[in-house]
Amino acid sequence: MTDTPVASGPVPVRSRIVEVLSALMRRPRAAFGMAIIVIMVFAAVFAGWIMPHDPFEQSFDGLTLSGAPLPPNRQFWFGTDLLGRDLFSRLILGTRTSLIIGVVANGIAVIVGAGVGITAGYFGGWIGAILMRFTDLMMAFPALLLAIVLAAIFQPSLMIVALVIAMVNWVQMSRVIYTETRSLTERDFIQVQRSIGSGHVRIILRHLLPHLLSSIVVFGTLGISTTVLLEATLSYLGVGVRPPIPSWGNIIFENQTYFSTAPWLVFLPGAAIVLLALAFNLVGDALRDILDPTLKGRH
Amino acid sequence: MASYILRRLLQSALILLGITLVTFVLLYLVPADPARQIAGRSATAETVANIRAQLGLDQPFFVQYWRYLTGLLQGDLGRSYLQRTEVSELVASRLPATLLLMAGAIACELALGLTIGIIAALKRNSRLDNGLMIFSFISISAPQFVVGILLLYVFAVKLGWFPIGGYGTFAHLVLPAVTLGFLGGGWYSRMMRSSMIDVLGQDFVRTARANGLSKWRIVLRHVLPNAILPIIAMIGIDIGLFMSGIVVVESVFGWPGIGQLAWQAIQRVDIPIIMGVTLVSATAIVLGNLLADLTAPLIDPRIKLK
Amino acid sequence: MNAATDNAQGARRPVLTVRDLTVQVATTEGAMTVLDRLSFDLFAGETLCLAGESGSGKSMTALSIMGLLPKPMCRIAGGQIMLGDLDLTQLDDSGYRKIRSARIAMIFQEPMTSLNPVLRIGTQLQEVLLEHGQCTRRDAPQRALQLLRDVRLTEPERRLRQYPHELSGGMRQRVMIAMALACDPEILIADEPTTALDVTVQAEILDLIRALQAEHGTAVLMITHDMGVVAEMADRVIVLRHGVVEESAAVETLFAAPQTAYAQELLAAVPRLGHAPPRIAKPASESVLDVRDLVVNFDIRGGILNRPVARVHAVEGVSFSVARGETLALVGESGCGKSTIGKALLGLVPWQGSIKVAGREMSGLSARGLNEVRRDIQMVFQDPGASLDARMTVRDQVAEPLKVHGLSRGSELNDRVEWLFKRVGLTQDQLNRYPHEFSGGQRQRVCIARALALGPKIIVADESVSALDVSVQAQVLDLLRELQAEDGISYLFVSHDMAVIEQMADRVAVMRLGQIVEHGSREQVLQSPAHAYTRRLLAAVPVPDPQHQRPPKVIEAQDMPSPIRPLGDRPHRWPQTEVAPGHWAAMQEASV
Amino acid sequence: QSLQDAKQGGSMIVTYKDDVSTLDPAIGYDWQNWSMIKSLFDGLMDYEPGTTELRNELSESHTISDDGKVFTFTLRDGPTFHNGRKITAEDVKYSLDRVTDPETKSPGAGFFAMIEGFDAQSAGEADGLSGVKVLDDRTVEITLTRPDATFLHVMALNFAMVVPKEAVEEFGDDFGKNPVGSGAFKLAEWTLGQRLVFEAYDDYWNEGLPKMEQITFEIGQEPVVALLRLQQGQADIPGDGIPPAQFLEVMNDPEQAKQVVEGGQLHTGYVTMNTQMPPFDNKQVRQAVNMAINKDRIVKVINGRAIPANQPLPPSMPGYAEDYEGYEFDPEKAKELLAEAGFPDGFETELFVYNTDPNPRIAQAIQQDLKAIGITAEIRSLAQANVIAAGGEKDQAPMIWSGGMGWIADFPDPSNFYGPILGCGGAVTGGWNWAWYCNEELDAKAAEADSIVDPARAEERQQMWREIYLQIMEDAPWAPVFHEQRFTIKSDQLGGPDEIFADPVHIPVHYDYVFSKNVQ
Ligand SMILES: Nc1ncnc2c1ncn2[C@@H]1O[C@H](COP(=O)(O)OP(=O)(O)OP(=O)(O)O)[C@@H](O)[C@H]1O
Ligand SMILES: Nc1ncnc2c1ncn2[C@@H]1O[C@H](COP(=O)(O)OP(=O)(O)OP(=O)(O)O)[C@@H](O)[C@H]1O
Ligand SMILES: [Mg+2]
Ligand SMILES: [Mg+2]
Repeated sequence: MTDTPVASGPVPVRSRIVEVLSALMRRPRAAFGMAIIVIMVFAAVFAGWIMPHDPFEQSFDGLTLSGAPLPPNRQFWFGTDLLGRDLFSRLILGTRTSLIIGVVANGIAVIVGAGVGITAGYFGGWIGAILMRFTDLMMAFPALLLAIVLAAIFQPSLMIVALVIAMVNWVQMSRVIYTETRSLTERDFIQVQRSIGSGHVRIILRHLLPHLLSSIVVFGTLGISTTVLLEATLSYLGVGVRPPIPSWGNIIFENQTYFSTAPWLVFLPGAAIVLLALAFNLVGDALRDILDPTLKGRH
Repeated sequence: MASYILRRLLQSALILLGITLVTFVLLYLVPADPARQIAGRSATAETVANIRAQLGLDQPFFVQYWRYLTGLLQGDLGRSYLQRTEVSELVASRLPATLLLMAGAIACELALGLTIGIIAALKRNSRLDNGLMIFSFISISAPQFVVGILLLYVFAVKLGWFPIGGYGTFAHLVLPAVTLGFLGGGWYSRMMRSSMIDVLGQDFVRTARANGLSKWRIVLRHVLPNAILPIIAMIGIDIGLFMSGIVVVESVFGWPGIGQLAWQAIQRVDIPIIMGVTLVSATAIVLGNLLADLTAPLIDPRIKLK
Repeated sequence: MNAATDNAQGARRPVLTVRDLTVQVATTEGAMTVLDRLSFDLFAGETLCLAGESGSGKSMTALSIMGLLPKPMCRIAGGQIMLGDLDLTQLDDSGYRKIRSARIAMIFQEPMTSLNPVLRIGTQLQEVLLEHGQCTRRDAPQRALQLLRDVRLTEPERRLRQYPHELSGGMRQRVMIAMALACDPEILIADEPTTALDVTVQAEILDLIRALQAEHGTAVLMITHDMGVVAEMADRVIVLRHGVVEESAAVETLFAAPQTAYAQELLAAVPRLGHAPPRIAKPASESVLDVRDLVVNFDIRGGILNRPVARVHAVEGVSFSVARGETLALVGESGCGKSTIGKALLGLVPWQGSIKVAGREMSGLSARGLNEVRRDIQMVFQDPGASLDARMTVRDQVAEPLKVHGLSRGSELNDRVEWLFKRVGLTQDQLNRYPHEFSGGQRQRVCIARALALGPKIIVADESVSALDVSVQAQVLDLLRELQAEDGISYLFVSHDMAVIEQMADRVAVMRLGQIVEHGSREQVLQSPAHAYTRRLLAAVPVPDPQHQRPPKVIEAQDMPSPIRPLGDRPHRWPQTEVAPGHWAAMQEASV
Repeated sequence: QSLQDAKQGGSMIVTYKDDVSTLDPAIGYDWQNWSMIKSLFDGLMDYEPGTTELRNELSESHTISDDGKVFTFTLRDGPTFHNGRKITAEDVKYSLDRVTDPETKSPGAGFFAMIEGFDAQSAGEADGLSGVKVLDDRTVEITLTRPDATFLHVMALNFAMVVPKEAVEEFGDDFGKNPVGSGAFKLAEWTLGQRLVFEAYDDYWNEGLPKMEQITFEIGQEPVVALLRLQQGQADIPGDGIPPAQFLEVMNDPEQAKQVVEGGQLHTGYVTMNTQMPPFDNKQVRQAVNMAINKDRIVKVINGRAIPANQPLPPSMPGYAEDYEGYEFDPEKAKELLAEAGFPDGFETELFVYNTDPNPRIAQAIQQDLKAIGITAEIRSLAQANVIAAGGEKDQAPMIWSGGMGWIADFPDPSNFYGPILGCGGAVTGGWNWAWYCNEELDAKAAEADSIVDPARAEERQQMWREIYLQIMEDAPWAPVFHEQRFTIKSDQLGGPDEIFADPVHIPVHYDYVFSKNVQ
């Protein structure tokens, strides 16, 4: 065999994270996604410095004489909203809310969903049965009603809306992961781990999770868009952020009927959501490719 | 099989019981007094108290709940507080439209989602795949209202191919179904793509190729049925989603579905309607999941119903 | 010797000519050549065997011919594959489609996964017929039925309507053969068609291929590492090693006088039944494993309350013990419960009875206690592909047990893993690869390395050398014996290869339907089998000698007697009689 | 084309987003079914079309006793129910008994509190209102416990409309879905959630009415789409009006603007300040809020669909104080007032608002105005039921923007803006007086004003009401913001005087009088 071994000898033990990160950066698509995420996080953290206008200022020259919002122009790059506020500044500030919802809350939902699904699928038996029936229950759970109750009982806040989203959005994920885990658990390589004496946590994290990554990426990134939009509905019912605090979702929601007369109010925040979801998807896909060696070299 | 269904139905009944309880608790907690809404502005405190007593709202929680349950067992969903109509009648009048739209929407979702998903998986990492990915994310992120009105404007108003909203004929169904299909298709296409890629790497696909089968035959007959299982689970979930109503699309197209009823009821805290709608949609979710679980073995004979 | 071979000696044109075939695979370290300027001819009606060690590129050759190299990792870097006047390397996909199955057909290594699980057998067969215009849609069912009859499946009508998972491995392999023969191809490529099957089934399948070949005059390219199979099937043999041809000769010549050193080594390593060196009887020592009355049942649930309605009696009252440094071999047909015993020993399936490992009773142990015990008993699983995690490098997987038990870390861990790799005959540079980058046999070695990691007192080796070529097999067997000699490891050795068993075992237990039907020392069981089933098993063993050929006797594939029984209907336990001191057998069993 | 000569016939389509809840006159109480019921049923009294002037309807005439406590109505001879039966005095009594019967759970029962025997009736202790007597087939006598100038208005309310006993008993709780009245139209079809069809009642007593042969109400469509359908000629009136998003577009297009009728409304949008909750228990704070709100800008934000308000009463309401200037927009002065009140740095509070467009937007504009004088108001945007519930609690909602739930008068009388929303009676838990404002002196004065029944003293009564409202403005429990204007868009085929399309009590149009140009 004319094998051409390049690096024989002990491989230096590099930090896995650094390795994955650098692998990510080597892929242009993933790097692009990372860049978008970094920019958005930057915008969220340093919004105060970046915003060209006060996002709450209902500026006098922000509306036409008859009260119509202004299209994008030199003063207001992304135009103004129905109260004459600068849309660009509001979008930047809205990044905070939307990242917290789309990334943190959705992330929690993903973790909970995956957690419940894996636990139910891996342990099976009565634990699995109880968890899955609970999932069914949550699936049929009237989320909007919950929102109304919470809205009336608690002071509205981002925390609560994030909580509601995390509470209701894990269900689909959990069901899909459950089915996959069920079949993975039957497979020999998991049995081997048990025979070696690996603990449940180790088996789940090190051996099951990598195989579930592709579903998790799909659901996680799709969840970004849905949760960001869901936040708007919940805020509308009074649980979420309060006006005048902007979020991408509620900018769209407030203005959607105006999309023919003031399209920038709908399409620009919409584009922001698509971009965010896309960025995570690019990174997620790349991550899966990196962690899934069977796909290596297939691109 | 029959016993499996029976067992699942029994479990479902328990879940439904759980749902009614949770919903009832939530409604109990909502700080909005239905009696006051019924009584109107001109009513005195006594009148309100009187109404409360008539509706049994002054009873302790469990008495109210028990009453509701016994009514339910006799098929009585109660009467709407504000519309004063039998909830069963209200729900029944909207059920056909909801079911029809659901069927249409799922058909569109599948058509769109499967097509895109399959093409994207076959051409993965190509430029086409990238384009389709962006399309999927746009479709998922698009506000229903905007998509609905745009379609309506182009295909109904400008081109005149379809009526401007309404309910009745097949032509009425097309646009709302396509709107929903556009939105759900994005989900399905991403899921389909990923499960197709998994299946494409399996041994029997190699066998099929070794047997000289044509590409499309391999994709449609061999890969698709193996890849579609997660989608089927998704349809089960979707059924529930649709049953609890698609308010925006319904109101854009003037579609008399359950969503508008539910939304109005939630806004007005019309408890009997909320309970009724929740119950119906919960039933649909439970049945949808059951249906998905029953379909799975038809597609993959290895799956045994246990 | 059949007639076809005689023709092959004449000046007939070969049906397939491979010239200078070079195949490369992409790895993280760059392109790696796995087939280097391979050339051979295949003549009509003959059987050409590709033999050679695991990972030598046998499967790659087959896949290159079929145009099925996994793209884009592997590519043909040079050379020609001529089918008649047609250069297959130049074909595009649609061109290939007309060739595949119609002119060249292939049977794959794994019958378990090579059939589409969601389509009926009949559908999959008819599809091939129709695709290549072999018959009209009307005639298709009839033709499919005929094909199943040709491969001697019982109840072919019923099989047509069944799904792959409803058939046993042997039956599936027959279906694969039927499918391959559907279009009467000129060439049939069979890649290890019997590795996954037990000896009796293996014999059936081999006989079948020979019979069909005689009927149709097909040229067969057979890939195997089992020299017994080679001797039985081949007209000519090509020995591959590291992607290059070591030796190419007629089968008699090769076996009689191998030219190259490697071929000589290979043939010398072939275990031959009855030729095993006598094992020194060890002094009776304390038993490491003591199993009493082991029962493993799997409930089949159903009904409204999901109560058990029937039971699979996978293991039914099995007792045996293994002493320190001793090897007990378990043989038996597929599905008789061998693997299940192994899983029970590791606590992977619920069981009843008593299992003592190194004197400690396993039943009623806590999870922590169980893990303690598991350091003393380890298992090498039957299917090396499935028992490795596809998302982890093999280094990590071999290190896993050490990490789990906190036995070593850092550079010590690295050293230990490298040492283990060396011991099972793998190289350093393979450490950081993923399982799919290995050949079947290499994977099996990884699994053995993993089992050795904890330094257990006893290893359950479930068909652990079945996928290894003889030379590596010999190495691994040597390794196992060495470990035994050095550390006093005991083995519960599950295998269907009687020759291997003869080499390894001190004692042999023969299983059938979850029970042990015969049990005694190696010599007692192999040389004077008392049970009819044992005798049948021995008769099916292929003999690595081209001069010795069993008369072809095509047996129909049958349903096995089922271990599934209604609740409360316990299987009858066959009483054992001691036919000789220490040699027990179940005597009066009718259904053998 | 004058109304009198207009020929009968033709049909029209009206669209609505929300479901029609009920057509039972004793129960229906939203602006959507209010005018539908008016066309299906008749009462003893009504208003001249397009105006707020009372006139006799089913009654031919009425007399009022000198003490203002006994009203005697003489019924017309002729009117029949849609089932063909002639209307008698018994029906009038039955209808009033029914609406006040606690079993009926009518939201309008309280309007009849002045009738003798109401208390016993509403407590469920009587068999009917003792104050309503049938003198003969065509004469009803109604006795009040106190003289009440608004009584004739009350008799013009839907709640006082006459229903046939036999039909009510036949349909029971479902009468609201199977209404049988004596109005110009009868219900021909009701497909739940989809459409209602009204057909002209051929035997309608008022000759020449209704003009339309048929009206179809199509339910469930978004206003934006309704407008599209109107533009395509598939609908005649979008019942929910011109959607805010399209308003400017429509008004800037001369073709479409031509089809729009503008009219006043008996509406006031205001911010309530909870006078029981600090710091709004301080009058100066409330006055400061009144000065801080830039009403002109808010009107601009809603595209000029309203006129700024400076007092509770709308301009077209009798008693409106034309010369009252109100609090002028003056943030500086507002700040001073706040400082005087002890809040130089402002304070934090909450502003509750109903969550439908444009209310949250208006709330945000108010929020910004308050911010300018140092008041930080968090907006709580909630479902209607939740806002109402919060307003009814003594210590829940410091401020509420009334939009969407605000007061559209039940009848055109100044007293209608007082009772439940500003009087002491409403300042109870679960009440509608969200400012929790209770001024007993004013309550007494209101009672006195309402006891003036003599038409000759109407001017005096109006003067008293004017004083009441000016005193309220002085105490400033509310900050009135604007009076909404109505903009009704109609299709070309509809004819009739503009007043019909901006009728103060029939929203969106007076269905009985609209005619179709197609059949002329
Ligand atoms: N995807 C891959 N990446 C890297 N190396 C690979 C890959 N696939 C196969 N190989 C290597 O190619 C060589 C030939 O593999 P092949 O499967 O042909 O072996 P084989 O002769 O069939 O062995 P066995 O008898 O064990 O099946 C092996 O050394 C294997 O490690
Ligand atoms: N989890 C399970 N549930 C139900 N039945 C099972 C399960 N595992 C194994 N069996 C059944 O138990 C019997 C014994 O299986 P086992 O795998 O032990 O056979 P084996 O002797 O190892 O066969 P082979 O040589 O094919 O590996 C078979 O009939 C099998 O179908
Ligand atoms: Mg191979
Ligand atoms: Mg086995």
